[in-house]
Amino acid sequence: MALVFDRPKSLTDKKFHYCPGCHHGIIHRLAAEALDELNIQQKTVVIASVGCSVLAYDYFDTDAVQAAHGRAPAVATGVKRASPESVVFTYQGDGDLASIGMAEIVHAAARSENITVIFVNNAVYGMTGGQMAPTSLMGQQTSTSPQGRSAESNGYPIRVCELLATLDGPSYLARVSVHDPKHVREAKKAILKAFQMQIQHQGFSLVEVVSTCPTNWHLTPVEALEWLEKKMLKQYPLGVFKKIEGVE
Amino acid sequence: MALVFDRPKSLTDKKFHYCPGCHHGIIHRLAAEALDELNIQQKTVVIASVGCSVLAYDYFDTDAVQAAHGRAPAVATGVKRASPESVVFTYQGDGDLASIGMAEIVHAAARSENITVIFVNNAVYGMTGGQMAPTSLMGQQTSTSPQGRSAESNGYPIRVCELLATLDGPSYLARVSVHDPKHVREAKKAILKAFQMQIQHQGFSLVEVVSTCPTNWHLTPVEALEWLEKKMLKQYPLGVFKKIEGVE
Amino acid sequence: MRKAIFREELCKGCELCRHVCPRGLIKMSDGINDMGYHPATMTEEEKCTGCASCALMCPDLAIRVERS
Amino acid sequence: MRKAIFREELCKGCELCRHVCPRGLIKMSDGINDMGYHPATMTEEEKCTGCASCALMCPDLAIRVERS
Amino acid sequence: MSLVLKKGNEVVGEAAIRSGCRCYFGYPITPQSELPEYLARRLPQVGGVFVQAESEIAAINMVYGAASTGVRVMTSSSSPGISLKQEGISYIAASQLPCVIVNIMRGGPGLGGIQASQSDYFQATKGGGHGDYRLIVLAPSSVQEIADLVKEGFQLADTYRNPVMILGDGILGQMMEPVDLGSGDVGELPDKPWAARGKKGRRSRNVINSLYLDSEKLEQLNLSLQKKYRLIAERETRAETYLTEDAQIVVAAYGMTARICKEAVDMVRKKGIRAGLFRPITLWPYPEKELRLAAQHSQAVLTVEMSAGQMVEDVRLSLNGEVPVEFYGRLGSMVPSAGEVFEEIQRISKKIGEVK
Amino acid sequence: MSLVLKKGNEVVGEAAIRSGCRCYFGYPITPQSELPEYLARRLPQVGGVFVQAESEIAAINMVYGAASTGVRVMTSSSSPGISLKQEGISYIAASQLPCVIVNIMRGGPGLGGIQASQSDYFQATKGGGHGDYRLIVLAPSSVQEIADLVKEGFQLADTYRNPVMILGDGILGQMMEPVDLGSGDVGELPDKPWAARGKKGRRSRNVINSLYLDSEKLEQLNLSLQKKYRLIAERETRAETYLTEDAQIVVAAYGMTARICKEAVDMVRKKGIRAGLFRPITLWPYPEKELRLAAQHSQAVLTVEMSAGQMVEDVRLSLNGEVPVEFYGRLGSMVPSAGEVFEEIQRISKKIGEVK
Amino acid sequence: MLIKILMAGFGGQGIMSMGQLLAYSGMLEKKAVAWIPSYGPEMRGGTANCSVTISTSPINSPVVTEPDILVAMNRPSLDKFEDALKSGGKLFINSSLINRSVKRQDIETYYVPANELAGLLSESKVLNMIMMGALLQVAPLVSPMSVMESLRMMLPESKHHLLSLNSRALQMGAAVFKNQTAKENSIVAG
Amino acid sequence: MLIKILMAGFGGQGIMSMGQLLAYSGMLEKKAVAWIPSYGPEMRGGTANCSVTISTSPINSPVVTEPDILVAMNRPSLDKFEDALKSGGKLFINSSLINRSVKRQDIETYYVPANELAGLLSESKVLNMIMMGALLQVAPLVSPMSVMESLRMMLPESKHHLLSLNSRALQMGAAVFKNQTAKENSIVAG
Ligand SMILES: Cc1ncc(C[n+]2csc(CCOP(=O)(O)OP(=O)(O)O)c2C)c(N)n1
Ligand SMILES: Cc1ncc(C[n+]2csc(CCOP(=O)(O)OP(=O)(O)O)c2C)c(N)n1
Ligand code: SF4
Ligand code: SF4
Ligand code: SF4
Ligand code: SF4
Ligand code: SF4
Ligand code: SF4
Ligand SMILES: [Mg+2]
Ligand SMILES: [Mg+2]
Repeated sequence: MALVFDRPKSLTDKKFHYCPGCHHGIIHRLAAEALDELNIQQKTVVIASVGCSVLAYDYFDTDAVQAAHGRAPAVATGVKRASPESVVFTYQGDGDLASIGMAEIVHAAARSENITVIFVNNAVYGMTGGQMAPTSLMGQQTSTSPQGRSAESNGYPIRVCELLATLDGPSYLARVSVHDPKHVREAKKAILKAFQMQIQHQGFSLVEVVSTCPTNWHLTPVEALEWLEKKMLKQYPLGVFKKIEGVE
Repeated sequence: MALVFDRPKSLTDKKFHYCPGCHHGIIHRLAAEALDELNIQQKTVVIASVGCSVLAYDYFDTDAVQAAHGRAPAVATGVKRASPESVVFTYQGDGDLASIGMAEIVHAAARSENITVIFVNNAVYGMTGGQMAPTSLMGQQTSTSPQGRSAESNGYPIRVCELLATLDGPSYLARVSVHDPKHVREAKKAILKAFQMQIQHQGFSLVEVVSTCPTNWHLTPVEALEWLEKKMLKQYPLGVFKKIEGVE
Repeated sequence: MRKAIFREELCKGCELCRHVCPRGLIKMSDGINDMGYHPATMTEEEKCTGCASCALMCPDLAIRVERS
Repeated sequence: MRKAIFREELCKGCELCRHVCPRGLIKMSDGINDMGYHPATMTEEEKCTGCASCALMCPDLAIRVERS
Repeated sequence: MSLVLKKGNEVVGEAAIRSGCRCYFGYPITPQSELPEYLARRLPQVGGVFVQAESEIAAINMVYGAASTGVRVMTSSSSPGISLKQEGISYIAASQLPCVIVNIMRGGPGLGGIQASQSDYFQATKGGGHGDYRLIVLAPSSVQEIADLVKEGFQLADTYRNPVMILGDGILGQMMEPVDLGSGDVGELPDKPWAARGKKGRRSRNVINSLYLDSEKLEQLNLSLQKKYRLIAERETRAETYLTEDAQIVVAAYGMTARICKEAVDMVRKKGIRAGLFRPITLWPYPEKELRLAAQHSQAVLTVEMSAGQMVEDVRLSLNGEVPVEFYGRLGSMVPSAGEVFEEIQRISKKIGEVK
Repeated sequence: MSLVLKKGNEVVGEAAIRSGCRCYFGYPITPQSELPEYLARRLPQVGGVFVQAESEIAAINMVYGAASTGVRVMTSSSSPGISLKQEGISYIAASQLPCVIVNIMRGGPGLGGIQASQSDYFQATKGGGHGDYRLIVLAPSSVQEIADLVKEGFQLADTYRNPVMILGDGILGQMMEPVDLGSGDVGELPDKPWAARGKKGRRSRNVINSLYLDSEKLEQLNLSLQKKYRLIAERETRAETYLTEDAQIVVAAYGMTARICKEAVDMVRKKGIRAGLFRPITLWPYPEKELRLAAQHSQAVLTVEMSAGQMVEDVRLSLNGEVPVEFYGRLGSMVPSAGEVFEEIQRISKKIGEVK
Repeated sequence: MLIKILMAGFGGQGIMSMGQLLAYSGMLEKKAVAWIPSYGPEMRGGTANCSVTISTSPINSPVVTEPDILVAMNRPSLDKFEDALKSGGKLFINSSLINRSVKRQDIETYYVPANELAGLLSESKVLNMIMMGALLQVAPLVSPMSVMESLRMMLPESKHHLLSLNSRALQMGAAVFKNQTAKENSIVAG
Repeated sequence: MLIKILMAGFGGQGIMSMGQLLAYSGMLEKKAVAWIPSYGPEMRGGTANCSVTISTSPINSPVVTEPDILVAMNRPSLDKFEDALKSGGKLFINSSLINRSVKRQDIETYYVPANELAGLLSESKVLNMIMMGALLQVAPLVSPMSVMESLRMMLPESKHHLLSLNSRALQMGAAVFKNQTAKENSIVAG
């Protein structure tokens, strides 16, 4: 009997605290698989951010640094500059990365910091109980947009990959999703690619994973998949937004 | 005898403290002329930011609020939301807007705040003595990039208009320059347009003015014009980057 | 032979695996596990192709896939 | 008749006006104003077309343009 | 009087609305997120402005902007978020803008935890930001007092053109108690001729600013701030005392901790120990005179905090060595129980006895 | 000993390099910009890392990241910029990371001015950020002492795994004095087995973290922090005294102000007034014992600051009512002159005489 | 009279609203009341608990460390809080989900098969009202009438059709202990 | 001996480096020295000034409020600082740019036509060295040799060809007051 699918080594045994059906678990696994496959677990430092995934430092079987809300790219910069031989990645939610941390992500990308960012876009603030995120969709009801997000009071959702693609710094920018097995496989490839970029000293790489938050979307996990596919992917089309030449 | 060109009414009598040949003076004048022509001086609030133009509150003959470094768009949001009938514009440098204030400008734009931003990009921190700005050109020597800006340590310059153009919020985004009379005239038109957008409740408008800082470029004012034209405009092409439809 | 093995103690009953199994082999137990969820189980093990679709979607790593 | 009028007390001697005058009418004084700068002045007033290029470029609003 | 049962956080929001506050800028953080959520629903109903800012920094600067126009405005956060607001708070204080800032404290330092704490006392009262400024700091200890102090806070802010901080803790924010919210009729709000909304024909410009490149002018600003602070310190101290008249031991505590201590005082009184409670309601200005009065016949003051000992410095400064000051604190997010305080008072009581 | 003439700001940078600091993250602000500018030139020469961060917030979080890997790292700013760092400082303290943070103070509050001031004392010593934490705060009063204290600062930071703040002012940062920078031979830097650089075969993971959702664990963290702080307070106080042995009046002042006061002390001594100077070098831990000793025979302590009175609270707390404490301060960015302090001492001397 | 009650169970069992309802009822009866939720890291599918204080005089500390009454709706809650209950205190147990008996001897225990009873009404959402009925029957902190009045005020108009169902649940819970002493019941339900 | 000097003028007149040079020279002579620039809002084309303290014993306060010596390189500087000079102090005036005479009677004034003299060397950049020469002739704070030594150390190698020019400027400045008493000179130059 051989295991063809099992827990990656780069995860600890710790049970995830995430809600049933939450995509954070899938994305953790994909990142850990990438560390396994690239054989970099022993030199990786994960930068956990503030959001539902704050306990990422308990889940990845690597060294870890927990960063203040939004500042993971700055913390990663500090770690990577001080210890260039380490593989450094941040794991950030959309509130963390696209709201409070907008300056840090733009500047880490512009500086072409040689780090990898896993960006989990679930269109809501999960951890604090479902407030509006900068990525919440137009019309989306959240606890701070009870009438639905409106242009007048809340403005428009931000597309992070498109925004960062205007910079010269990033080496690789891709948006993926994990709402079905096929997309999970593609997401995995993108995450692998992003780490490879770092290993090859190509500078900043980021994978945005469009994800569900069943709890704060007030949907069952399966309904959430459908909402993601129908609504989220319209606002956040999947694809590669930047890939520097000469690297394969 | 009729004056065909004179000091606009929306400027106070105060002499500018700017260095000889500094473009801040020209840009102040253009903004003031726009207030005159649109007859909005009496309801305008200028948000002065931290940079050489911090004393803008002394120069515009309007009500004024001095904002913390980088936070002018947030301050403007507060003013405009609390007093929607006011015309609100920020006047910000590139250190202010594109470095420390990156999150605030992106979010004011994404929210489509009905404000106008005059963004003076002189590729350097003027006020503090010529440090590198996020907009400094590759190879540019500054007091904090003494060997010239390099990709490895400093990363790449940020193009603000292009970056903001990825958002749905802005109504008008244009990059202009004031390095010769023809461009001064065009810059004036763009600034007028930006204010008109606000008056017509179209939401966020921004005019980026590519400008000189002779002092910190270590050039004479006339040499600075040439450097601007030859070097700056390559990195920062002039043009309109966004204009929402149906408004003329 | 390949098959998916469900570790009920890790399952949160989210049904994502059930949703994606191309052969519809997965159902939710009536019983409750320690965490208070109805865990997923396999109905007809022999029909399982070991395609691992279920495992790929499981957020809680509750599914292993073996090949003999 | 149109002409540009230079207010020497405001001038910082940056020479931008001189640089852009299409007719090359502007030169810098030898004297020094209160701020310590050599202010710009007009050489041949009568040749001035009042095009205002100089005024458009003057950062210190030291130039007025009149028409009679 | 009509009572409703409401969460402390929501009461902050409702009391603000009933104080004429029509602008709120904030960013979610536990344990105060019910407050922005409440206002996201309520403010649009009264024609007000609710903006979820991109960060706490943006929020405080939006407050600065809105306050510049003369409206009543509020923001709220919890410990780490309040740290981020320090530059903005210093600007608001320097520019003499009225506003209300709410800190529903949680355990620190760092990311800490999300349970209640009182470890931001220094930050609130001594100035976590740069420069010589002061916030008026109000510390409610019940949901009713939240309602009252939010209203008072807006008044004080306008009266003195000074930012006011409501310093609560996670328990206060989360708990429900019956509360009388009052009519919401605040009458006419004070005129603010200094507000920057556009000149509208005024001859002089209204400029909101804190930059004074000339040191002498900056000293002038500071002197006038200090003068104002002295005035506030004279006029606006508030404190509650309980059984201090004959107290040998005075327990000093604020907010939720004070209520726990009150229970402990009742417990020791039953044992014949003459203890009393001093509860400052204004943490700045600190009710020094009131404390000296309360402790005048006492032989010891026990300060109890959910912190490593912060207010205890103000207690010591107030008493200036005249009465020995002891401290009992629980750290992180632990809440002292009445039983623990009871033990402490007993211990001190014995000590005093021995000394005699 | 070889002397060079150097600006205080530059000496901070050079002393850091000679202390083994190879990482600097900062953001320009007057009056300390010469420091990042100096390091932008110097660090690459020694294979170090200089990054101009996008903001003070990014800078302090880069410091947090770099310190997590165990390297010696520094950031610097001036007042408003330091306010922005408060959340990050609280994280660093909570995670027990060693680093050096430099504040070259300028006048506040708000944007204030760019001239020297001492009005961030509270922020530095009591904690401008949230939660119960402490910085070790060192206050040099000469360019030579800058060099010495920067080196000592890096040592203390590593010894106690605690952030150290160098608290200077705009004059100190800008002035040039002869300075002996030492060899720069720091020997081997301490091993940091807790550093997060990748597991590299280690069984256990190194995690830099300050989140403790369980209140009991958060209390444990805090208890161990407090234990460390007590240890530091016992061991690491530093102060200079001048003519205090027979002093009737002790002047307490730190940094640049202390030097002005020293001149004033000399002036009044010439008039026969027995005055002395107490200059704390560590502002936290405050040299309480040293002050009590210095003031034991005195009849008054005069605290002088470039502020509205901040350190004076620590002076009062140290003396606990045993000696009357007076205060003289200049505000904004005004610098008290020796003559002014001379007058103050004379005034107090008369008062004391009268009292007798 | 000052009574402190701790209520604990799974998220979804209506613990929080049960506590609020009790506090609200107390308020209607002009008593002093306080309700404190436990909010925490366990919010995701973990335990939910809250405390209620009801008093005829003003409440000093609303913090509940040693409750007079503990309501344990599931096994983990019992495990966690059993020891905290005051000696002589009352413990209400949802015996449908808790299959162990109580360790302590110095307390009064009341077993309520709440899930089963809710099953009888074919409505699992009234679990909490059944428990409330049982609680108030044994410890008459507030009158059931006040509870129904409170519920009417707390529910939006659109949900008022649920009032009668809840009323029945309340009665059903109360019925468990009608005409029974505590000890008897504990034998019956145990 | 403790001497406090204030130097003030326009930006570009080399005030800052004149002060630094003086401090450096003092250091070479094993004296205690301190140099403090005035940095300020006026940096854009405004006045530039700095203070230098030189002492044979350690310096307490390096802050200069009442200088013993004032060097005024332009009119605004004289206007601003004349009153601050200590009674009995020495005032050095760049008489090329300052056309008013001094108000105070309780000080010694020395007029130096620095711009004119620099003109003789056809090099306006040595203005400051001329002033320095004059200053040291009257007030021998440090030796001219130390100044030249300092200059050598402060200038990068590539600029060492300028040393002799500076040396001549120093001498030229000194010459103004050679064989003259202060009073005489003030009449001559005034
Ligand atoms: C400075 C600061 N502000 C706010 C918070 C509160 N907070 C914690 S998580 C979070 C939002 C997380 O949302 P997101 O990044 O989208 O992650 P998710 O939980 O959705 O995965 C916020 C606002 C905090 N801890 N620190
Ligand atoms: C919080 C904070 N950080 C830093 C500064 C110092 N500072 C003042 S202006 C400035 C840069 C200004 O550059 P820019 O915005 O490009 O304007 P410019 O002077 O070039 O017009 C900086 C860093 C400050 N005042 N406040
Ligand atoms: S709240 Fe949302 S993002 Fe957070 S764990 Fe639950 S489902 Fe996942
Ligand atoms: S420093 Fe540069 S930007 Fe500032 S006033 Fe001078 S020329 Fe203008
Ligand atoms: S491995 Fe494939 S076939 Fe087997 S249970 Fe899973 S999804 Fe179904
Ligand atoms: S996907 Fe995993 S957790 Fe979800 S039901 Fe299936 S086995 Fe259980
Ligand atoms: S108005 Fe035209 S022609 Fe006349 S001086 Fe100016 S630029 Fe020359
Ligand atoms: S452009 Fe204006 S300031 Fe410049 S030289 Fe001409 S007149 Fe003078
Ligand atoms: Mg999210
Ligand atoms: Mg600039």
